[in-house]
Amino acid sequence: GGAAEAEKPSAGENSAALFKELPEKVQKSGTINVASNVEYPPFESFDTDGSTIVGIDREIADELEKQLGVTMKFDNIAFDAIIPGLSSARYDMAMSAMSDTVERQKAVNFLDYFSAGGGVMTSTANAEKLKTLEDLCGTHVGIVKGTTEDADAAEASKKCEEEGKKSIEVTIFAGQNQAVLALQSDRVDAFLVDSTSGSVIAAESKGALAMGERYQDLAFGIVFPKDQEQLMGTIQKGLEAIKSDGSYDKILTKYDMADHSMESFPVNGVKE
Amino acid sequence: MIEPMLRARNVHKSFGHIEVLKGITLEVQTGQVACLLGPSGSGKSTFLRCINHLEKINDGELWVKSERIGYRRSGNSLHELKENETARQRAAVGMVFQQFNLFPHRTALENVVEGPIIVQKVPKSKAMREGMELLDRVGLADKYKHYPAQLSGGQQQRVAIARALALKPQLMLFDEPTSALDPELVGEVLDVMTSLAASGMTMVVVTHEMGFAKEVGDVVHFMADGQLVESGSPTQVLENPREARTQAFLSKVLA
Amino acid sequence: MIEPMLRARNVHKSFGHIEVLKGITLEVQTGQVACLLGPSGSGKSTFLRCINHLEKINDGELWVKSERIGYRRSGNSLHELKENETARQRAAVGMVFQQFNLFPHRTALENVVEGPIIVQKVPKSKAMREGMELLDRVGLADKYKHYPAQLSGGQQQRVAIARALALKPQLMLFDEPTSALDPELVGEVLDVMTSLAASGMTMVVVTHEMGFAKEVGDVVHFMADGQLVESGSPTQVLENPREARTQAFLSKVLA
Amino acid sequence: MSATAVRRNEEPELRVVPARYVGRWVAAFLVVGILGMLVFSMFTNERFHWDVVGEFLFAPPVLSGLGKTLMLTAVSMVIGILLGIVVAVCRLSSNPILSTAAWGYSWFFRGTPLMVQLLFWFFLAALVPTIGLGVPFGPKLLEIDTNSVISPFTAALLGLSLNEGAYMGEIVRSGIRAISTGQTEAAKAIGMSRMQTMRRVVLPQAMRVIIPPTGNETIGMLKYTSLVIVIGYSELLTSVSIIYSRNFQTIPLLLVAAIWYLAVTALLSIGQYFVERHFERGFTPIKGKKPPKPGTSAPAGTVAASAAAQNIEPELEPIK
Amino acid sequence: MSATAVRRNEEPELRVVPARYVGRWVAAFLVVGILGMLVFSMFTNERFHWDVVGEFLFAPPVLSGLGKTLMLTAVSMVIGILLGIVVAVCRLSSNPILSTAAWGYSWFFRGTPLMVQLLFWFFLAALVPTIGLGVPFGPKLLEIDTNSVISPFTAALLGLSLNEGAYMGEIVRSGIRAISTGQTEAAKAIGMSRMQTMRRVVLPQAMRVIIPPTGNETIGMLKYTSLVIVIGYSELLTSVSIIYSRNFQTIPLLLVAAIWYLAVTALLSIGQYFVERHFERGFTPIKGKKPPKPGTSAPAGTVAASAAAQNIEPELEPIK
Ligand SMILES: Nc1ncnc2c1ncn2[C@@H]1O[C@H](COP(=O)(O)OP(=O)(O)OP(=O)(O)O)[C@@H](O)[C@H]1O
Ligand SMILES: Nc1ncnc2c1ncn2[C@@H]1O[C@H](COP(=O)(O)OP(=O)(O)OP(=O)(O)O)[C@@H](O)[C@H]1O
Ligand SMILES: [Mg+2]
Ligand SMILES: [Mg+2]
Repeated sequence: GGAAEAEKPSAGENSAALFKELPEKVQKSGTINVASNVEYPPFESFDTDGSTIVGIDREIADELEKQLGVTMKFDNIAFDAIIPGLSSARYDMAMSAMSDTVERQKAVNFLDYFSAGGGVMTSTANAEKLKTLEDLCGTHVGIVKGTTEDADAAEASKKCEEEGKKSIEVTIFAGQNQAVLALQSDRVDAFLVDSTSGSVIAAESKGALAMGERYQDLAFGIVFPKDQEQLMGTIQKGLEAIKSDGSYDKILTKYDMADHSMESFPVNGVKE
Repeated sequence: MIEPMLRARNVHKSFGHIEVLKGITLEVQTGQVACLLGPSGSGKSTFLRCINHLEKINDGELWVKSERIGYRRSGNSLHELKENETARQRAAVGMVFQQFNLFPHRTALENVVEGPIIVQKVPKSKAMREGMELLDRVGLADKYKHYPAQLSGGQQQRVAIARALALKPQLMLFDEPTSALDPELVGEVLDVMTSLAASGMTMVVVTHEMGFAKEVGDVVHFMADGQLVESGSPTQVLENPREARTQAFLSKVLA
Repeated sequence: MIEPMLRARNVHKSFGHIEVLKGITLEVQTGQVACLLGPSGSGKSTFLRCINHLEKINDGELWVKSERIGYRRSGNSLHELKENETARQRAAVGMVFQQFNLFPHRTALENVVEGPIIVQKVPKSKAMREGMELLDRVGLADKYKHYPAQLSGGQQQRVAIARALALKPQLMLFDEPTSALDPELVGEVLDVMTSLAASGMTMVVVTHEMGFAKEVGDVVHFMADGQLVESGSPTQVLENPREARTQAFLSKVLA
Repeated sequence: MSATAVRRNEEPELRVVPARYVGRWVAAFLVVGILGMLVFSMFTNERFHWDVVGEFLFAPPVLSGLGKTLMLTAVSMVIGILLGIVVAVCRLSSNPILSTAAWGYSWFFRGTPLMVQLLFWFFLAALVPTIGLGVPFGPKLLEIDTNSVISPFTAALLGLSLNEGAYMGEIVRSGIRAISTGQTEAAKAIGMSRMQTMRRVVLPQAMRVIIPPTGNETIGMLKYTSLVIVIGYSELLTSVSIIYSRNFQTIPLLLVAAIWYLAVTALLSIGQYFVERHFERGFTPIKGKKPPKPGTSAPAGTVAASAAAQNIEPELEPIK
Repeated sequence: MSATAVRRNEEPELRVVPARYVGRWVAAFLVVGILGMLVFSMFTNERFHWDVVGEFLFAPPVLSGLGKTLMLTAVSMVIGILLGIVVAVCRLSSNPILSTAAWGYSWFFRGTPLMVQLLFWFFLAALVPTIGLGVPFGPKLLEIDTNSVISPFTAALLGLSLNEGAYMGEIVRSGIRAISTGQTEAAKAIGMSRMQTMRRVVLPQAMRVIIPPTGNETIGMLKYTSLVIVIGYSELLTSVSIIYSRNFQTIPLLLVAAIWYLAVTALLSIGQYFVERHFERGFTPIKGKKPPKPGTSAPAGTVAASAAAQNIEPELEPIK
C-alpha cells in the first residue's frame, strides 16, 4: 500500500503527493539528510534504547515522509556542527528547534513551523517573585549557549539600568543540564529558557522548579542552506498538507503544545 | 691510641645472591695513604661506595672517625640515619668515581665550586677563587668554561679530582684516579696528592698502577674475590708478597 | 707497494675555534699494531673518532684500504657519502671507546652479538656461540647475563673489547683499552690482542701504558698538541726519543 | 702502626631501627584522612543517587559507548604513536625541509582545537566537494564525492590520530634527546644504519622516558574521544549525556562515566607499570634491598639474597 | 716499512659535494606541495568567508575570551607544574603511603573527565552545601556557604590545576628517571641533601626531557580551558561559539579561534625553543659544523671556526 511505499520509496514510480517536487538529487537518493542535536526534549531526544530518536520534530518528520515519499534521516550532531554540516552539503536541512532570528537569516533560511518564545524558570520558592523579565533586575540569570535568550537578557538588563535598578548578571552554560544544575544548586536565581522545553524540565523536576509564562512570540524554524530553495518550498507544502489533514495539530496536542501551533508556515517569518 | 680515620669491621655486601664483599676488616690511620689493589671485579669500587654509604652494607660496621656510617647507636639498638644526617657524614668524605660522574650541565669550574657553594655555603667569590686554583693545580685553568662533553677523558678525570678536593674533606676516596691519565699527568696528579697527604689528608686510593702505589702509598691492601688477602707496606706487599694469590697477581704485572 | 690499511694525510679537525688536530699525516700497514701515545688533550681520541667518521674532518684525507673515509671522488669532485655507505665503511672498522658506551639495556652477551646479528646478519646461534667464546677469552663467560650496570669498570671494558672484536673488523681502534684493567687483566687482554695481531688484524691503540706499547706495538706514534711529533719503533721512540717534547713526556713517566 | 690491627672488642647483638621520617608520615596520614573523609561523604551523600548509578552502570547504551571509546582510543593512539615516531625523526633530521615540515605539522595540529579539526575532516566536502587524484594544480584524473569517503568514524579517526601524532612527536623527540650521543656513536661504530640505531639502540632506551607521557596521552585520549560528538559519533560520555538530557539525572550519570573512566585508567596504569618494568631492565642495578642486620654477625646474604634473587637472574632477552 | 712514509702525490683542488638524499627531498617537496595546495585552496575558498573572519578577529568579546584563555592557561600550568613536581617526588619516595597517595592522585585526576571535575568543584554546593572546618567525622566548628567560596574562576582554576598536576606528575617522573644514578650518587658524594640534589642536579638535567611534553601540556591546556564553559566561564572558544550561535557564521568564527590558537601556539613553540636551548647547554658538544673544504688545502678552521665561535665561549653561568 501507500504507507509501505512511503517507507521504501523507489524512484520513478513514487506515488507520494509531493515526490515530484523534490529536487532531483533527493528523488534519486530517496532520503533527506536532517541534522539535529538530539538533546532537546520534547523536540528530539533518544528513546530509552539510546538509538531511536523520538519527539515532536521526529513525528512531524514522520508525517512529512508520507507526503514526500522519501525518508528523512536524522543524524545526531553537536550544535556547533550543524551550520558547517549544512554548508558542506552533508545535510540537506536541520530540524533542531532552532529559533528564527533576523541575524541568523543572513546565513541561512528558516521555515517557521512552531511558535515559541523564552520564559523564566525559577525554583518553586522563587516562582512568585520572579515571573517576568522586569522582575529579574539585580538577579543572577543562567542561559544556555547558542539560544536567543542571550539577547533578551542583555536587553532586559539594559532596561533595568535605565530604570535605575541593578543590572542582570548573566552566566552562559554549555547546555540545559548544567543550567538546571546551576539553578538547583542556587548558583543562579533564574534560567531563561524557551518555554516549551522549560515546561518539560519543570514537569520532570517533581515540583522543585517552576516555569513562568512566555514573554515573547517567536518561532522555531526548520533550517535550510541558502541554496536549498526548492527543497524548502516542497517541505513548506508538506507542512501545509499535514496542517490541513490535522496530523500536525494532533502531534502538538499529544505533547501538550497545542498553544504553540502555527496557522501558516512562512519563510523567515520573524522580522525583528 | 689515636682513633683511626677509617675502620671497617667484617663488612659484607651482596647484590642479589652474589656476595661481593665477604667480610672486609681494615683500618686507615689519619694522614695515611692506603692503596687498594686487586683484580677486576674483586669489590674495590664496591668497598669505596660502602664507605660513602652509596651502598648499604649487609653486615659488619664502618666507622669514619668516631661516627658509624649510616647508623647511630643508642642502647642496644642501631638507628638508621636520616637522609640529611647521611648527607652530613658524606660531606666529610670526598670521592672520585671510576666513571667521573661530572655534572654535564655545569662547566668545569661550576662542577668544582658546586659543593663548596651549595653544601658548605662558602661565599661565591671565595669558592670561585679556590676553584680556579684547584683547576690550575690539575692543569685545567684554561678549560674552566668548558662543559664535560667538551673535555677529553683525562681532562674530565682531573675535573672530578678537583671537584672532590674542593670540599676539603678529611678522607678522600679515589677510584682509579689516574686511569685516563697519561704518565706525565699521573705525575702531576701524584704531586697534588702527595701535597694533600703532607697536609694531613687521609686517602684511600684504588689503583692499578704499581708505581703509584709504591711512590705514594703508606699501606697497600690487596683484595681478591671480595676478601682482603694481604696488607702491609708497599715494599713488603709489592716486592715480597706473602700470599700465593698476591704473588700470582703480581707475577703477571708488566715491567 | 702493498696498500696500507690506514692512511691519513694532513688531517685537520677543529671544535669551534679550537684546533684539535693540526695536520696529522701517518700510515698504518696491514697487520701492524700502531700505538698512539701522548699527553691528555693532545687529540688522540679525536683522531680515532675521525678515522671512524664519528667526527667530520675539516681538512685533509683519511683512507682505510682503498676507500676514502666519508667521501667518494668522481672527477674533480668529492661526493660526501650517504649514511648507509658510511655505515658500511664503519662495519669494517672496530672501535673500543674510552668511555666504553655499552648498551645499558642489553646484557653482556647481547652487547657482543648485536653487531654480528643485526649488521652482519650472522645466524643467531652462530653469533651466540662466537659471542660466548669471545666473552670467555676476556674472562667474562660467567657474567654473560649481566647488564652493564651490574659489571665493574674493568668488566665493562672487557665487554666493550669483545663487542668490537665480534665484528671481525679489518682494522681495530682501541681508545685506552686497558685503562680500567688491573695489571693481571692487562696481560690477558694483551694476549687476546697479540693473537689478533698474529691473525693479521691491524690495530691502532691509544694507550698510556709504556709496557703495553713496548710489548705489542710495531710502531709508536707520539702526539702532542694536535700534531704528530715522532714516529718509530717502540724501542726507538720510548728509549731513544729524538724530539725534545717526547723526551720531556717520557722523563716524567713513573718507573 | 699496622693498619690491619683491628679492634676486636665483641659487641652485643644490636637491633636495627630503620629511619623514621615523622613529617612524611604525618603528611601521609593527612592525605589518607582527607581521602577517607571524601570517600565517606561521597558514599553517604544521597545527592549522588547511587541507585541511579547502579541502574545505568551496565546499561547497553553505556556499554556500547564504552566500547566505542576504547576502540577509538586504541586505534588512534596506535596511529598517533607511529606518526609521532616519524614526526620526531623528521624533526631531528638534518634535512631542513623535513625538519621544518615536521615542526609545521606539530605547530598546526597542536595549534588548532581538536573540535575544529574534527569538523574539518567531517565536513571536508564544504571545502573540497570532491577528492581528486591528479596532477597538482593541473587536471584531475579521478574524482570522488568526499562525503561518501569520509564516514563519521573515518573523520573521528583522522582527526584524533593526526592530532595525537603531533603531540606524540614531541614526546618521542624528548625521549630520543635523553639518550646520550655515546650510545648512537657506539651503534654507528658497529656499523648500524640510522634506522637500525633508532630501532635497536635509541628507541628501546628512550622508551623509559617516552612511556609515562604516552600513558598521559592515552588516558587523555580516552577523554578527548568525547569531542567526536561534534560529528555525531557517540562514545561513553556522549552516551551518558544522551541519557541525562532525557531524565535530568546528570550527577549520577556523570558518575557512571567517571567510574568507567577510572576503571579503564586503573587498568591502563597497571599495564603501564609492566611495560615500564620491561624497559627498565639493565637500568636499575640491583640494590642490596633491606640489609638483614648490619652490626650483627648473622650470616650475610640470606634474607636479602633470596629477596632479590628473582632479579639477579636476568632472562636472556631473545634477539629479535 | 716506515709508517710515516706518506704518499705525497699532489692532487688537484677537489670540489666537495654534500650527500644528496633524493628520497628525502622528494618527500620534502611532496609535503610542501600538498601544504601549498591546502593553503591555496583555503585562501581562495569563498566558504571560509574571510571577510567575516576579519570582522571578528579583533572583536572585543573574542579578545576578552583570549585574555581569559591565556590567564587560565598560565595560572593553571604554573600550579600544575609545581603540583607535578611534588607528585613525582612523592611517587619516587620510599615511603609507601606517600607513593601510593601520589599514585592514587594521578589515577583519580587523570581518570575522571575534566568536565566532571569542573562540574564537581563548581557545583560542590549541590553536594556539600557548606564547607565545614572541624574535627574529622566530629562536630563542625565553622561553616561557610560553599557557593560564596568557590567562584566560577576558582572552580575553573581548581579543576584545571588539580587535573594538570596529575599529568605533570607523570612527565616530571619520566624526566627524573632519565637521569643516571651516577649523577645522584655524585651529588650525594659531595654531601648534597635530597632536596639539593633534586634542585641542582636532577631537575636541571631532567628539564631537557621534561620540556617537550610540558609544551604539549601547555598547548593542550590552551584548548582544554574551553571545557570551563560547562561551569559558565567563557574563554576564547566559548566566546566565538556564542557569536556563531547568534549569527550562524560557524566556519569563519571557528577560523578566528583557530588563528588565535595557532598564533599563541607559535609563540609558545618559539619560547620553548629558547628554554630548550638553555637547558641543552653542555649536552650537545660543538660539532665542527660544515667543514669548509676537506680534501683541499685551504687554511683549516676559518669558516667553521667563525661559524661556531659564538658557541664555544659558554657563559659562566651564575651559581644561584
Ligand atoms: N649492581 C650490581 N648488581 C650485581 N652485581 C654487581 C653490581 N655492582 C657490582 N657487581 C658485581 O660486583 C663485583 C665487584 O664489583 P666492583 O665494581 O666492586 O669491582 P672492582 O674491584 O671495582 O673492579 P674494577 O677494577 O674492574 O673496577 C663485580 O663482579 C660486579 O659484577
Ligand atoms: N666537542 C668538543 N668541543 C670542544 N672541545 C673539544 C671537544 N671534544 C674534544 N675537545 C677538546 O679537544 C682536545 C683533544 O681531545 P681528545 O679527547 O682528542 O684528547 P685525548 O688526546 O684523547 O686526551 P685523553 O688522553 O685525556 O683522553 C681537548 O683539549 C678537548 O678539550
Ligand atoms: Mg671498580
Ligand atoms: Mg681520549
